[in-house]
Amino acid sequence: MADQFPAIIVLAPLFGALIVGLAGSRDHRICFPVVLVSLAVSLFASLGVFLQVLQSGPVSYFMSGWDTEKSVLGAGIELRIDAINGLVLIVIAVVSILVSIFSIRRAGEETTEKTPQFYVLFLLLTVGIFGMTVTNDAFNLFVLVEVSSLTSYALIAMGKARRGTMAAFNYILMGTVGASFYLLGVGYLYLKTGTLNMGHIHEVLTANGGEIGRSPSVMVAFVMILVGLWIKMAFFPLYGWLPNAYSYAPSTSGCILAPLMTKVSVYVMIRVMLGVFGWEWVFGHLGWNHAVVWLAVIAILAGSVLALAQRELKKMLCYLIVAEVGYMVGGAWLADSEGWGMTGAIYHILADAFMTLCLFIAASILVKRCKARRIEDLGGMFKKMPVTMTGFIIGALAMIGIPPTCGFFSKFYLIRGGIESGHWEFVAALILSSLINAVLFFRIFEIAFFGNKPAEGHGHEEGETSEQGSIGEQALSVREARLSTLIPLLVTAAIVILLGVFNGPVIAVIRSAIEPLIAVGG
Amino acid sequence: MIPIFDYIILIFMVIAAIISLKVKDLLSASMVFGIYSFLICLLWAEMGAVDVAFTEAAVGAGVSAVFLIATVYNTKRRSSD
Amino acid sequence: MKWFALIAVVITGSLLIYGVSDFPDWGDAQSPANAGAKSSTGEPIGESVSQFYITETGRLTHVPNLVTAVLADYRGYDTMFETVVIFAAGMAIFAILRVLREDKHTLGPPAKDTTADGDHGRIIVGTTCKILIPVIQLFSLYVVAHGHYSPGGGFQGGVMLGASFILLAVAKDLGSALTWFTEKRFMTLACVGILIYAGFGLMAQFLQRHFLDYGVLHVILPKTDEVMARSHSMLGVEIGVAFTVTAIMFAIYANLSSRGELKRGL
Amino acid sequence: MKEFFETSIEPHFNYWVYVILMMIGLWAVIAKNNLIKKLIGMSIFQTAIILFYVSVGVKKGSGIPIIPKAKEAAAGAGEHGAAGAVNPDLFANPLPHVLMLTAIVVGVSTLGVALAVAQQLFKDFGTLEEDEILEQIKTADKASPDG
Repeated sequence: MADQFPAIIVLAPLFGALIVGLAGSRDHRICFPVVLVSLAVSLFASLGVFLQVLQSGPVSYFMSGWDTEKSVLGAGIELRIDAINGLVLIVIAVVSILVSIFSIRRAGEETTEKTPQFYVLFLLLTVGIFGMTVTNDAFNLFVLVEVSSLTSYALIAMGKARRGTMAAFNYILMGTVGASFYLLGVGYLYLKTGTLNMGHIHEVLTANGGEIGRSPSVMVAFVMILVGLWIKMAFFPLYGWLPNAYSYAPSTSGCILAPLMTKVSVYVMIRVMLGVFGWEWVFGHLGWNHAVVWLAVIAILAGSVLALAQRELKKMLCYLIVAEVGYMVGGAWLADSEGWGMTGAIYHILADAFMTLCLFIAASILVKRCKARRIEDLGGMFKKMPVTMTGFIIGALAMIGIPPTCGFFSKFYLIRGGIESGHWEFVAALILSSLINAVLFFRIFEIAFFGNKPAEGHGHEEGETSEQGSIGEQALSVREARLSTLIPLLVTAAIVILLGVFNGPVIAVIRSAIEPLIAVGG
Repeated sequence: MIPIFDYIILIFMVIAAIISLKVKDLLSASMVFGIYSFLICLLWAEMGAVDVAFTEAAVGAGVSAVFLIATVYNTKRRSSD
Repeated sequence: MKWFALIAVVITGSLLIYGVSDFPDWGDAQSPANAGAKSSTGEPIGESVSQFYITETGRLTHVPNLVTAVLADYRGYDTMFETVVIFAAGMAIFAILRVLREDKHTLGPPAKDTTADGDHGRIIVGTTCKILIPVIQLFSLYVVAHGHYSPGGGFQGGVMLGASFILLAVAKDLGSALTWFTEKRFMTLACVGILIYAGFGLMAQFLQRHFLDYGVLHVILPKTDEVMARSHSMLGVEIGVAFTVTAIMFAIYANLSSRGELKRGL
Repeated sequence: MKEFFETSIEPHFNYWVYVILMMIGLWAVIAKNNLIKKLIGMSIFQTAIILFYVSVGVKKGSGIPIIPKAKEAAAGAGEHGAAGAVNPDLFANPLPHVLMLTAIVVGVSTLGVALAVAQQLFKDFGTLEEDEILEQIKTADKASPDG
């Protein structure tokens, strides 16, 4: 049983999706229990496999049984779990369970009669994301990227907002181009190495002093893969699809996509960098770290400034995601000799998933309950929805980087990496972005604490909103959100704090997994 | 594996691709796209990738073209570019 | 936008051509992709996957068509997710486009469309289709079943089978195709297809092997050894693939041609 | 000229054409205004990649990847040692073919979903021209920023 865990992680949601697809349309009530059970099985298997990894090192699982004894390496598809993706798997499972609880009533309201299809797509999305994280085969990764992308296109386009549909169309075009670039990069690698197994590619590229690794087409392959993944993760110049897609999507779709899709893409990038090309090749042979870190600096600043310019709550959060992606990419490319930047980036993947989830759940509740799309509509929310706002504050504090939350520690390690590698511009961008986030969120807090709900149909300019208007009748009727949405919010908020308080063991696990990868490069 | 044959198909493919993007009538564009798919399918059969050619003939030239035509039928036939 | 597009295209294109410059020659049987990577001194680094497939497949699976063997066995996990992609596409299109109304008798026969010369056209087209469709369906079943020995397999056969229903819908009308291939049926069929595929994998897991390790199924399948169990299971999963592909191809067409109303198509 | 053709174009002719096709597709995806045209461009873009992969797997003088009498060949291999029964140079490389079967199917799935979204857009906006859609969104934005 225990040796089947890697497969079970991916298969449990797949079977869940099939059961929902078969039985869901007859009785909508069957959907949610099936979703919860299948995701719980995944979580259980992820935890189990993570413990195995902690005890005895990375776990390999050969699909169809074509292991190295029966066949050559790369003939079958290998799943490989080390400490890092073990952590990512647990995060994915926890986030998707929380979102599924959040969606109990929401999904029914937002998708009317298509609830079973929503849950099928939801589970297939988690299948894709789990699969992307565990697979050790470059082409299999492409297929799973497509599984997750196709489902996310649909989840975004399901909404009733017509701008969401347009955003989904743009996302389809950009996502397909990105995935195709990735596929092309894999093709170039295959042409040079004759294999698709990531470990085997790494072996071939580094063999004999890395002579194959030095050829131009391997460089082109790396660029193609990188650009493809950057499109998927919405890194700075290629972020165009993200803000509209996530902010006009149905709230349940936004809550599952925003925390997971970009983060898993960042993880995949790190895996490709370290596991396929290797530390030495990426930072030693290629030596583009300065250019990429500068790009990340621009991404962070642009994301923060654009977030500051937004008047809609969800769009603001979406631009913050763009900035956060800048943190992670920049951290991964800092290339300090101790790997602190990489540690920070990986820790930030975990932290940011929960931070984003926390903020998105809170924002969805606010948007739904008081029709407050815009920031200035949040007046007086603390009195009306204290619990929701508490969750929002915790998420916001983590985003700013206030100590007990995990956001502080990830920034701490990123800054440490920046200092050790001498990338002061990155350190400055991080601090500046934290300041902008502080301005951003304290503006919201101010409105929510002291402001009143402005009168309906009244146009305002920014800044003067909090003073004017009186409590309308509609605003009075706003009450606290229902329990099924509050529980995931509070659990997420608790995780945000706990992950910060207990950052030591997590960092230790990440360090132990990274150190050999750095040592291999020299 | 006849090089000249190969070259001719490849050149026709480029031409078909350009035409299908240049034609203003979307129905014709879909048809030319079907022709493009058939040419590429021919090329693959010629390169020894019979399974890929088979799939492309069924999927690319058959079903995709039908999907495109179904959509064009349900929306607008003229395009501004 | 046009200038931006031109710049992007030129940069990407020149990058790709830069990569092309050091490719091995087209058709080189000794290129790394075909014969495994070699160092500059000519000694191989690791073993060639491609050569392993060509030389060992006959011994390990008894399947002459290498593509089928690699597709359904060595890389069966990939193929399962490829089927899942199709399934997801079907579900996605349902979620996006399908119009669900209160009056649910959407499957009734729609009004006949009789334009001036429509009737004559319909007679010729209808008769041709009447003759063609059974042949297409028979041939597609042959393609599915004969995938071990000739080009073809679950996908090709499934697409053709789906296309035969599409042909019926185009030639007569969507309603008559939907009367017996109803929405409930094709959605169920799509799920069942993947269940068959994943079920084969799961059976191997229950028998203490890895997912999709068909060899162990000789315990269940009558009169087979490990090798033939692989061969037979491949046929099984191909049938599963064919189910899903047939159902979803028709589902996509039905939704696209009727704007999600499933009333009358083109 | 002839020499240039033989040394640098001819051995890589397929690869050159794949780059050209891919750039045509990419250009259409970015620059075309009509959404259906964009999707046709996207499909061309994907087929270009498939062309690249299939070209990688070609061996001059080889046949299709079907081994007649696989059983007998395998039995022969058993008798005469593992090597020698099947000469890999005589059969095309099956792996790229398998990968591209997957890519084709993924391509048609994406096309289907994209067309569905396009139809939905047509329902919402009454047009499939990108600039007109963006114009409508802009005017809607001015009318009510929340919409």
